[in-house]
Amino acid sequence: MTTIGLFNYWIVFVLMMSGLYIVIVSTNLIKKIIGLNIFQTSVFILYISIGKVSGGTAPILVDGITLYSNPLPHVLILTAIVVGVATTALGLAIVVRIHSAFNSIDEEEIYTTSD
Amino acid sequence: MISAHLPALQVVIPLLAAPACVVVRQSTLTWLLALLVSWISFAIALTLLVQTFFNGPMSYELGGWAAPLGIEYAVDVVNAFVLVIVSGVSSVVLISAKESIERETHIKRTHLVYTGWLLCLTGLLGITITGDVFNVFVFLEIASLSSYLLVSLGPDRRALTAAFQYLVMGTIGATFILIGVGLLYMMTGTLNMADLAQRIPGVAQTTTVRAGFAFLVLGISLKAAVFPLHYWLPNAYTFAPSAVTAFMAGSATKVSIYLLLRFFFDIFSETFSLRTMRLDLILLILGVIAIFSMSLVAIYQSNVKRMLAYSSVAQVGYMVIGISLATTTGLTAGIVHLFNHALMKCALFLALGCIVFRLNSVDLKDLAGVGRRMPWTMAAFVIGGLSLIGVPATVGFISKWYLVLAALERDWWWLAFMVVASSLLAVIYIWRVVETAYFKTGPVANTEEAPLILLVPTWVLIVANIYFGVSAVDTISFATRAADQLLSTF
Amino acid sequence: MSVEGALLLTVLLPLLGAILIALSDSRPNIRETITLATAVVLFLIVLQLLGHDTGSIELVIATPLPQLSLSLYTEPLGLLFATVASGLWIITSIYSIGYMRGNNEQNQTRFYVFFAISISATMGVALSANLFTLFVFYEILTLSTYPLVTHKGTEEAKQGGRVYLGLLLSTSIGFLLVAMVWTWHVAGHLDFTVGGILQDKIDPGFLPLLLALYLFGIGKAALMPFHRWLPAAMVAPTPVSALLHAVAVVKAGVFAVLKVTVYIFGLDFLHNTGANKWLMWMAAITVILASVVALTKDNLKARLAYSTVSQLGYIVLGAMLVNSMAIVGGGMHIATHALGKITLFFCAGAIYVATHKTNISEMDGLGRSMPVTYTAMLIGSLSIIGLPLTGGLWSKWYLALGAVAAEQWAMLAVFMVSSLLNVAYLLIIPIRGFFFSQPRSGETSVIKEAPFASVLALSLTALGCIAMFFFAQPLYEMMVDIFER
Amino acid sequence: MNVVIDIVSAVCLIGGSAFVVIGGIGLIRMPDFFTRLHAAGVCETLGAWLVLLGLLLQAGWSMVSVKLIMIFLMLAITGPTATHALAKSALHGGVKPKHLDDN
Amino acid sequence: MIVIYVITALAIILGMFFAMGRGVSGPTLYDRVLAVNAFGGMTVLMIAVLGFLMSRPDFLDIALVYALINFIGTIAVLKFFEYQDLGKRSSFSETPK
Amino acid sequence: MEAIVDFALLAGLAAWAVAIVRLRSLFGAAMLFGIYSLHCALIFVVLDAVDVAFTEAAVGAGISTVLILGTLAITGIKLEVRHTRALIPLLITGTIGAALIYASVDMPLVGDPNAPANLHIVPDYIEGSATEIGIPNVVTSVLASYRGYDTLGEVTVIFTAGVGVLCLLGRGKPKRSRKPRG
Amino acid sequence: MEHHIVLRVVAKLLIPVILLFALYVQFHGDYGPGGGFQAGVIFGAGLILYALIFGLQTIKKVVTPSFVHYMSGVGLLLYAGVGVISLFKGGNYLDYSFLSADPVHGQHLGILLIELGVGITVAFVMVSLFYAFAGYRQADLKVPPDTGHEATEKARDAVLEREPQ
Repeated sequence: MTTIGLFNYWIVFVLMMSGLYIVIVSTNLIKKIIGLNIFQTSVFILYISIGKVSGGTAPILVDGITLYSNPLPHVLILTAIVVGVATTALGLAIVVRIHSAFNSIDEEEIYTTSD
Repeated sequence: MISAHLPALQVVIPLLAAPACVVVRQSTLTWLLALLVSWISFAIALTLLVQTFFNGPMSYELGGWAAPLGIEYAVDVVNAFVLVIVSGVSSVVLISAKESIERETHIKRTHLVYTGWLLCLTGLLGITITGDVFNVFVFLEIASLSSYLLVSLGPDRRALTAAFQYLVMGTIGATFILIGVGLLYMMTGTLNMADLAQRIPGVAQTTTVRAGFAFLVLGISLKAAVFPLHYWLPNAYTFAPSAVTAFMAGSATKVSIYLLLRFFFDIFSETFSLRTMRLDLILLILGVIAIFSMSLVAIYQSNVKRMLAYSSVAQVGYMVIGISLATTTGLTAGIVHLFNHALMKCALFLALGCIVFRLNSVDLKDLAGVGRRMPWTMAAFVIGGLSLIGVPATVGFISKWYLVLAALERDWWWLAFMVVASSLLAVIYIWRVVETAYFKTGPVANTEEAPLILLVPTWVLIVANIYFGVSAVDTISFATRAADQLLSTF
Repeated sequence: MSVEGALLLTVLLPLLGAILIALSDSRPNIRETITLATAVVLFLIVLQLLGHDTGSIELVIATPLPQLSLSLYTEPLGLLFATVASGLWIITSIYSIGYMRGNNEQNQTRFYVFFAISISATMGVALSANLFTLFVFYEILTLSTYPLVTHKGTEEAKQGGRVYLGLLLSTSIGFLLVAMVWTWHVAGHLDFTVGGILQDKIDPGFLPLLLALYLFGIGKAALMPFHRWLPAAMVAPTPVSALLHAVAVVKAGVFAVLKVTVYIFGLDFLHNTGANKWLMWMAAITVILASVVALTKDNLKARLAYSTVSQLGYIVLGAMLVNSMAIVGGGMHIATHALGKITLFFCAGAIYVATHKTNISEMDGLGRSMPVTYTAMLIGSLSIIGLPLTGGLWSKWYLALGAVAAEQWAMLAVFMVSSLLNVAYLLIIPIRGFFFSQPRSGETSVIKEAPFASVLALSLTALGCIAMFFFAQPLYEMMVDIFER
Repeated sequence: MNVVIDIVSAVCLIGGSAFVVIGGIGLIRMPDFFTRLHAAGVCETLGAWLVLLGLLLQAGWSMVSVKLIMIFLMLAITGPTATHALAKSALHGGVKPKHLDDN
Repeated sequence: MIVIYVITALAIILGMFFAMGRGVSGPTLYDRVLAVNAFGGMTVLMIAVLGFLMSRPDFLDIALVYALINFIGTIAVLKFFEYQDLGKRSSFSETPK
Repeated sequence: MEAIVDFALLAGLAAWAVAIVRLRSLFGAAMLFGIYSLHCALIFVVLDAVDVAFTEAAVGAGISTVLILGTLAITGIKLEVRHTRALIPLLITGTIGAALIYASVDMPLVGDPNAPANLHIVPDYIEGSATEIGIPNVVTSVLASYRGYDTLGEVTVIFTAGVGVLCLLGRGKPKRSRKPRG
Repeated sequence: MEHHIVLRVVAKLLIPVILLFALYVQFHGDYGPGGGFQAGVIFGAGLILYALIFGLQTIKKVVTPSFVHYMSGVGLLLYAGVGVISLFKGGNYLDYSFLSADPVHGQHLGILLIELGVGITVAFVMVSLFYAFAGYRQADLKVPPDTGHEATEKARDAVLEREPQ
């Protein structure tokens, strides 16, 4: 795996920035949520890449294997994934309510109608 | 035996009460339960504060695993002080929450509101007490999610957009914190705060740690609404139900400021975060801009709640200035302002809650003549406002005193004058309200005074405002101890 | 009664009175009885404090910060101020009962409540044992007089109130607070100490700056250019103007200036460093300029207001001369000016109640219809000018002696010139009242004296002005006492 | 024996992957929805089955092979069902098959 | 054998890119769903192959979950279409005939 | 050899992300997001994080997508996504991206067994899981025992989301008793 | 989906398998990938599939909304309760070693219980999320926009309170 070098991290940065870009640039609330998810997912890959050990395998103990990847980032990311889906669910629920209140899920439309 | 487990119980009791609320499902009962639990955690927080003040820091190993392996609760004067603020604010505000929330929102399942409230309390307490950076993230999310929910319950439909905006900004902030924690973990291999503090100096020169630090600061600043990352706060505070605004104003940003302190002074050393990264300068400039620009913006608001929200951003500026000075007095000023601002803003928002209860509006034009119809409410508002201005014999004065003192200790005259000058801007926006309420006549002729259950918590806080303004020796000694402890690295 | 108890009571009694007044809402007789009774009892308590000549006794109420307590003590200058204020409160109360009833004002209960609170704050200012306590009560005084200034609730009143509050709060928080924190920072405490607390602790180069912070910070002393609030507050009812000018507010300001000069800086220290020089000139300019402005005002109350600005300049100037004679003069001027000015305001109010006239040019010949009022006004004017047979002579005398002692001949000239200006703008009013002929107007209504309570009050103060001339000795001794302890 | 199994499974895997790629190309190139559906079917049936068979040969008799068979069953049941539902739904939703005489 | 696995894996990835092309270009909503469905099938295979490639084939449970989720996802989308286009207000609550 | 697969998968993922950024169809974005999550899970498998892959597949591709679809079902699907002006967002993301590239200069390489993160506490976990807890799946033992408190927090988070959604979207039974007029 | 006979048949076949598989993932989490969270999601997905194919009202008869809300609280209570029990047994919060005489056995027991708690909460929260989203159909209920004014708010409540038959 040493040949990978920092490639994983660079891809992570690309994903991170695409996600953030969607969040900022899109006026559609659902698209924003999708962007947030991509942003968070990139962080997951960052963590998992930290925990990768070349030549190691998944951290489930088996006789005969001594080199395992780092389980701690996995644990952290399990938690983070759950946090992510919780945020998504709540965000979408708010979007649904916004839709029924403003009859739109476009940020610019909402701000022009509500003022 | 029980005293050894207090740190765990501090968080676990509200955490247990939250699902219990869902099981109980009866509005009044859940409110009573929430109230009881909140007061219990307030009592625990006070006990912890006293214990840590006299016996030094406490540590609690959750799951019985020693620190770097497991998660540790580390209580010292700094976070015990914040625990007291958070649980105290929650306890007082909850008294009025029932009437206020049922009046303002149209939720049928009010028990879920109290569940959300308890979860928010759990999250805030959890962030404060923990000694593990990832645990901070988890509890931050509990607090954030429940506060998005609480904000979205506001009476106006714009509460929903405010909550969404808050959710997006808050999630970006939390993810930044997660990135920061990840980068630190990458370089040190640990998540425990004390362990991090030991291992960071070895890798402090790497670009990764510096970037991690930057991400953490950005993320926490977003949560703390440090200028210019305050974008979400005015909307969220304006449209949330009044009781929620009072709770959040008194606790949420305070906890984030605490985190900032913890990261600046304990995990990274003061020299790294303030001198090497030049944050002292950046924070100072941002703080000064914040106190002026946000106070000016507040002056031009027609909605009183929004006005106070902008004022909150300005007040965060004072705390940031205190931190950036990085002297004992400066930090004391920052920490004591944490407490004092919680007292005054919470009282002001509760007073606004009383007004909303009767008038269904906090627009300045609708407040005309309310001073005559609701004398107690407006009297509370005026005293709270005076505290915000920094009139002596109120808590606001104590904060200002220490901030000016800290500036003078560094011989920064200009800063001392800026601090006092900006507090004069508060005179203008508070007095706009006072004049409208007392000297204009409006269509509020048949309005009555707010019910007692709303007035009592407001006045409890107002009395606290005066009490801790007249006798600040205790708060100052706690804050000074906390500042000293933060400045002496592990 | 122990001295400590009496000290506490001076502050608490008016507050208690305020609460009782608030409770007796809509029963005017009870309300006014309480007001008067409180005033009288307070005066008696202060007199009792005066009697105790046991040196200074300190009473700590609270300790907000380490080395910073809220405490009261007895001290000659403060006792003098307390006596004047509490004594004049009785008279002002009598007068305001007449005035408020005569004018059928709104919100009378609120008026009396805040009046009592402001007296409480004044007592606090007078008896404060340190600068912090003084500051606290000073701010309470500002805030509690704000509703009095805006009493009428009109747009004009609100505007006046805004200027009043804005200037007083911004100077006190903007300058005085910084000056105080600075002092605390260098000296470690803020207790009033004979000889000052700053000696050898501060770089003399900074001293003029600190002194300026104090003098401009104490906005109630109305040193130009921060005097605008005083004319602006003229929109208030006359009893309030009396309270502002004679009893409480401006007197609290100059009192604070004297206290700071004597007990924080110390006269010798100031004298040796010469930090007082340019501020002395500021005060002199205020004296002359305000007198000139007063000449141009036709509105009686506005003229009196500028007169006050000018007279306050005397006291600040006295303080800036930094010798004991000038301080004694300044202290005495607090008392004599209080009596004189309150008489004038009472007269202005009485004229307003009787005729609803506010401009001097309309008052020609009124003296014949209202002889008592106009006689009192004559006496008051004489006292302010400083002519014999009135108390004003003595205070001006000592101020002038102070200027001589300091060898500031220019200042002596300032005193002389401004006294002449006083004659020009004050004495003209009774002269016009007595000797000019009343303009023929269509109305045939006969002008009579103001209600009895008002006339009684102004007669009492006018008599006080004369009494002060004959019994100035105790006053002088009290003041000299400051420097002999 | 091992070599034989290896060769057979390699052939299966390569063949399966060929079908997957071919299906993928079909997914891109086919002219309308229903023909594309057909192309996707190639991936899900032949491609998937061959790959799984190849792996099954490698796994031998173990828990792994049981799971592989489970996956096979799962794909065999869900794949066509999903395709069927999709086609029906599309037809309902107004997507018309493209006839030769249309162009 | 490893080489064969890698080749298979890469072939599947190639197939994925094709599916992705369809997913991006559409043109109808059904094409997108089809792309997802096809992609899901390929993912299942991919996981299975990866297990062997990394010589820990005992994690095939994941592949099973994928197949499952893929199916449920597709059904959900179809349900969604039915509801959207037919606009039946009780299409979620219709009792089976 | 695994590296090649990792390489190809990550490149694909980046392509997905860019496609989602550029796509104007909201429904298309939602679908692509489902695919994106599945793809992510594949990468987790390659990086040895089987538990995470399991979860990501179930959550990202399953629950999240279903929820987004459910929302779309309510708000309508034929939505085009509008974008605001791109200059400032590009500036922000560019700055943060630059910061991250700067951060990567000193990062340990991916898979380095001697990276600090893989040396400090982890050996204790792997050993402890076998001896102190007796469970072969180290992830489970860390998740449930060593850092069990985090997991409690995690469950609380999901519970919070449940409460929140219920509060926002749930409808109570009509309470006739509380509305005398109705 | 009343016309989809194929789907209904397949679903009837699949759903028990899915639920069984969920239980497998739940209790096999100690030895392989999986655990309470994944199991909960799969269990929830099984129920959601049922709801998708047989309709929301059908499943609400079996798994009532109030039961779902109740259980989502119970799971969390179970988790936190294990911690409290270990507290009472003399250990720190969540110290499973005290649950049984043998620490290793105690750990096993603790992990089993808390994973169960996680599974229950996650499964039922997932279902309740689905209920909330699928059940929220204001489009055909003609809800007046949520303007915050009291009058329209009442009308809105009136519409929203109407349960679909």
